[in-house]
Amino acid sequence: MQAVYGLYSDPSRAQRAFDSLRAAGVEEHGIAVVSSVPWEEYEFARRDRRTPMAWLAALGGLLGGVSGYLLAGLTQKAYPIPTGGMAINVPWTNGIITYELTMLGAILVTLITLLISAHIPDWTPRVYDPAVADGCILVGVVNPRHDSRVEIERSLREAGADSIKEANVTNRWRI
Amino acid sequence: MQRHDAPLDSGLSTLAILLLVTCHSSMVQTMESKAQKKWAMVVDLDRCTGCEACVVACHAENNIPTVGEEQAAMGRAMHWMRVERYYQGDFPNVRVKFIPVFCQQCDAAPCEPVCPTYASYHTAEGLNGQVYNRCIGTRYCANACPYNVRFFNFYNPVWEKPLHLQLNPDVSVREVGVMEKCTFCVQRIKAAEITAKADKRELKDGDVQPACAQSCPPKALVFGDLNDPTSEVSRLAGSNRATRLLEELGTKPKVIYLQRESWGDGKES
Amino acid sequence: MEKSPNQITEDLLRPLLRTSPKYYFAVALLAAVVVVAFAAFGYQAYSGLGVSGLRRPVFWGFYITNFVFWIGISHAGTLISAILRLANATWRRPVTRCAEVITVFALSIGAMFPVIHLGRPWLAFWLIPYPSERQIWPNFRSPLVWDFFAINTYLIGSVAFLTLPILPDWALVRDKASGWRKRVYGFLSLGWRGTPRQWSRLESAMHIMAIVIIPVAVSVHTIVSWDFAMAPVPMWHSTIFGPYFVAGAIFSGIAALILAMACLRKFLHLEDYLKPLHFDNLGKLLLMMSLLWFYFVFAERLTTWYGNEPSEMAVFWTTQQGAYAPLFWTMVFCNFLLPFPILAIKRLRTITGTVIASTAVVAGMWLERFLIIVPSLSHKFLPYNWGTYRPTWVEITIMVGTFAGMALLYALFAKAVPIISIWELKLGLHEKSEVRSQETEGRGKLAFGGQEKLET
Amino acid sequence: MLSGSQSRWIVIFVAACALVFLIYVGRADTRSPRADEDTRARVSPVFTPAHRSVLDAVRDFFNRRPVPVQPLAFTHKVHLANGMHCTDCHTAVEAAPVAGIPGVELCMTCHQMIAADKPEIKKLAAYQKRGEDIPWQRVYAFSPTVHVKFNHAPHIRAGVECKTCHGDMTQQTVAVRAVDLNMGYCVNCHRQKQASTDCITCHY
Repeated sequence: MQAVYGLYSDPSRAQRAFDSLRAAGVEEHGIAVVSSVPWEEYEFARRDRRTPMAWLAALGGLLGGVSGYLLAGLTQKAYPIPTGGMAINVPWTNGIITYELTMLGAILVTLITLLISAHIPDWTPRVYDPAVADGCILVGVVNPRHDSRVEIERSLREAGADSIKEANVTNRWRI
Repeated sequence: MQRHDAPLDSGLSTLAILLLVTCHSSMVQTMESKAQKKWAMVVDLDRCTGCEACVVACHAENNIPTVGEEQAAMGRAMHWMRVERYYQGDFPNVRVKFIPVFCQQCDAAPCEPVCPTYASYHTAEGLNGQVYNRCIGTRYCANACPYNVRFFNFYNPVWEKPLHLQLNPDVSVREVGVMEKCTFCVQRIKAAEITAKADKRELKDGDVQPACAQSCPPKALVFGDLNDPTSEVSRLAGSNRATRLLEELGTKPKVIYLQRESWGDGKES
Repeated sequence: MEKSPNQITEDLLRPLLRTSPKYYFAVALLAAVVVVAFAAFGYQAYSGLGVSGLRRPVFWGFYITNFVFWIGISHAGTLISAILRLANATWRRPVTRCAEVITVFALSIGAMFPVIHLGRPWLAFWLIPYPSERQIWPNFRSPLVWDFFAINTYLIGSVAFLTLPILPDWALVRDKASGWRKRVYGFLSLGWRGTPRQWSRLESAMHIMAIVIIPVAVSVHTIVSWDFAMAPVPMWHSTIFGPYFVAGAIFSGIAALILAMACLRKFLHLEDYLKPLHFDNLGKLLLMMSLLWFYFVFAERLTTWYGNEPSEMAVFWTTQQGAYAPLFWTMVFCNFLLPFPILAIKRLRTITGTVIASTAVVAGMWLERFLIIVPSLSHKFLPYNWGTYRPTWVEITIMVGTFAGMALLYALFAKAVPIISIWELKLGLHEKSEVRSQETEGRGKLAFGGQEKLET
Repeated sequence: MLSGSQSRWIVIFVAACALVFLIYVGRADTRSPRADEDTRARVSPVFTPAHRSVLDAVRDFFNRRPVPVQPLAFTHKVHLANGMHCTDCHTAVEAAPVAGIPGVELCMTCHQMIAADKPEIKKLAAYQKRGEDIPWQRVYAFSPTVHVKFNHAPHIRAGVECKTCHGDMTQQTVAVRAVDLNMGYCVNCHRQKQASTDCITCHY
């Protein structure tokens, strides 16, 4: 896998590079962006913002609640212990278990949604540069069409890149 | 920073929970008790002389260990049955009031719901069961019990040989870390039930006698079935002297105390 | 003086990459104490609970005191951090992580105590509902089972809440470190790169978790209070216990957080990050909680006194002027009389001032838990059975061991993870500089939080 | 710091130690419990329900029970094949909590004559001659920590066959623990037969 990218120490330059790449005809989702800080105010970082995570969390809560209810209610019914007329299956206390498992369900589903939708963990080769750790923003294109390569490099450079790099993303990713 | 709304719709979740609770109430299950028996004890305080024969009998019957002087002084002595002494009046006109206290076998026992493992639970016959093998030793039941009649094995009990030969084989020898308490001599109840069943007859009043009642010289302790209107216990429980210990807590104890007729009002007996 | 991002990185990664001999010595010392505490627990499990000072009628003593205390301390972190995160309080950034760590460790330590105090600790797993051949389930009516569920939920949530924002920092360490560290942190960071997608998902997840975890935290300490309130014991059986315990928990939690921050600031030389501002703000919070705590204690005592129920009055008087009175008034001094003036007077609300107040509060809150448990149990309904309680060396050793364990875990954590969230700090820095640059230049970027681009 | 291979070896070593420990704990104990009790009796002047050692406690926790070694190679198979009934020797089973293990005198009522020349019977006769009883080892005992009070008589009266809990004795020589009498086994049967499943029916 080939990648061409520029490193920008300034987010507005990164934004300019992002814009000129799009002007050069690169599809928005073909542009790779990597940063050490979530530059949420900039457009280049505002991709993929839509996520059903909150709805999934609510669903997870519902799921957790139902399983909590089943755990506390049905299991005691399935394993009845003779209690001499005392209630063994009590809505109020089962409500506490249901409540806790509702919350647990929401937490776990949020966690799982995050891991899956953000591709974590991910050990496959991806475009990256350790300079990101120094605060640089990486903007580039992975597997550019051969004929557009020159134009991409020009766009990146004109946006004010600190450096332009071409990388062969074949190494096993970071470990 | 993130500005989007949090669509974790609390209204929706509330609705769902409400729905669940509603469904639940349709399946709430109380095991209907078909108990033919309701074991109870009557303690006639007028008759009690405070001789503590019941305490000794209880120790012997139920394999209750003696913990030794040092531990007893710390407050770790185990007496399923104890005779509490309360003093009334000023010297020299002092009178001692004896109250034998043991597990009250409450119908609404505070010790039962707090046990996380069902080691303390309500039996079909209305006893407060204590299942030693299920006990993990949270001692929560002992805290919840208003009568302080639950005891904890702080150490493994020890019997100097050959005293171990007098251990009752019908009763467990409890080990370290478990709670124990008066069982109304459940081993005797079980034995009587099995015998009655073998003889193809019903249990009759007087078939079961716990060790304390059996050994009480003035017959201050009477044991029997409260559901049987002809039993001695039922008769005595109907007395106008009948009262229950800490009745105001709503524990519905099945031990009925017959108050002293002559005092409590300051009159000479 | 504003630090540059690279300066921040270097300052905050220093503890991870360089270790002084003093650190090893401290860790060895703390570990030794912890080992001794574990040995004491082993001794207790082998011999029986008789080696503790517990006796009839005081069946709960130091262990449950410590349980409630540590669960209370655990409310420092995740709860405060979640509230500050939701309120978008920007000063929170250097504080959140060291607060969340307190939650995770204090909760783990606190959760050990119900097991330590069991008569048969090896059977603690019977609280887990799993299908066994015995065909019997835990009793869901028992507050201890609620505890089991609540604490585990809170622990899982807190660990996630703590760990997720660490990933970008671990990725940073991966890029900055070399040798074995690079590999270890490379693994720990789970391949975090920092794509817009990852950042936005992380933000969403943290947002949701912050909302979810606050009611969980409240429920946890409410349920801990119900351990007491569900038992018909004088002065336990009270509706006020839920909010009372939650308020007390946050109170002691903030105090613990201030102490932890002061230690970090001193030992890791973070003077430029944990500033007097943070101590001042937390000091104000602590002041508010101190007043709230006093209100609850007052309300509890007042209603008891007016209720004039004999068994409750027995407990009441033993704490007001009986055997437990010295402890009670020490508690009032530590929790209110001392911290109130220190925290209320701006000139005294310095770092030293808040540390003194926090130390008093931590001690006072520990006493409060002791005073809730022991006087009530020793004065139950039948005066014939009144008793007393004195801890033994086993209980004291285990208690000291947990304090050492907390310090040890904290020290180890500060060695493995940047104790201040580097990326969040940098983010704060950029936001500040952007607000500035926006004012001067108004260049091509989105307005802060707006939807439109100013310039294309 | 440790290199990768070093740490790998440490992990393997720790895992191996754990494995050895588990095998040691889990391995069936073939010592005769009786002999142990004898030494214990000599050593300790007191009786206590405590486990003899931590290892014993761990074994009990994992439900590993000692395999009994009987003093005589008694064969149930032969006796039952010759038309005897369980109750001929386990005489108390219909009336008492314990079924009873026959004493040497009961055995010798028949074996005075029958098969008296077999080596095992000679051992039997030797026991009688010495006036000793045969130190039979229990096969189906419950661990004392489970606090089960089992009573044979009501079960026999309710028509439970011996083999339900003891397996097919016509195929066994020395009795072996053919059925794992765990709590689930008891509870299931009680449920089926509508017998009480109240905990206190058995645990007190």
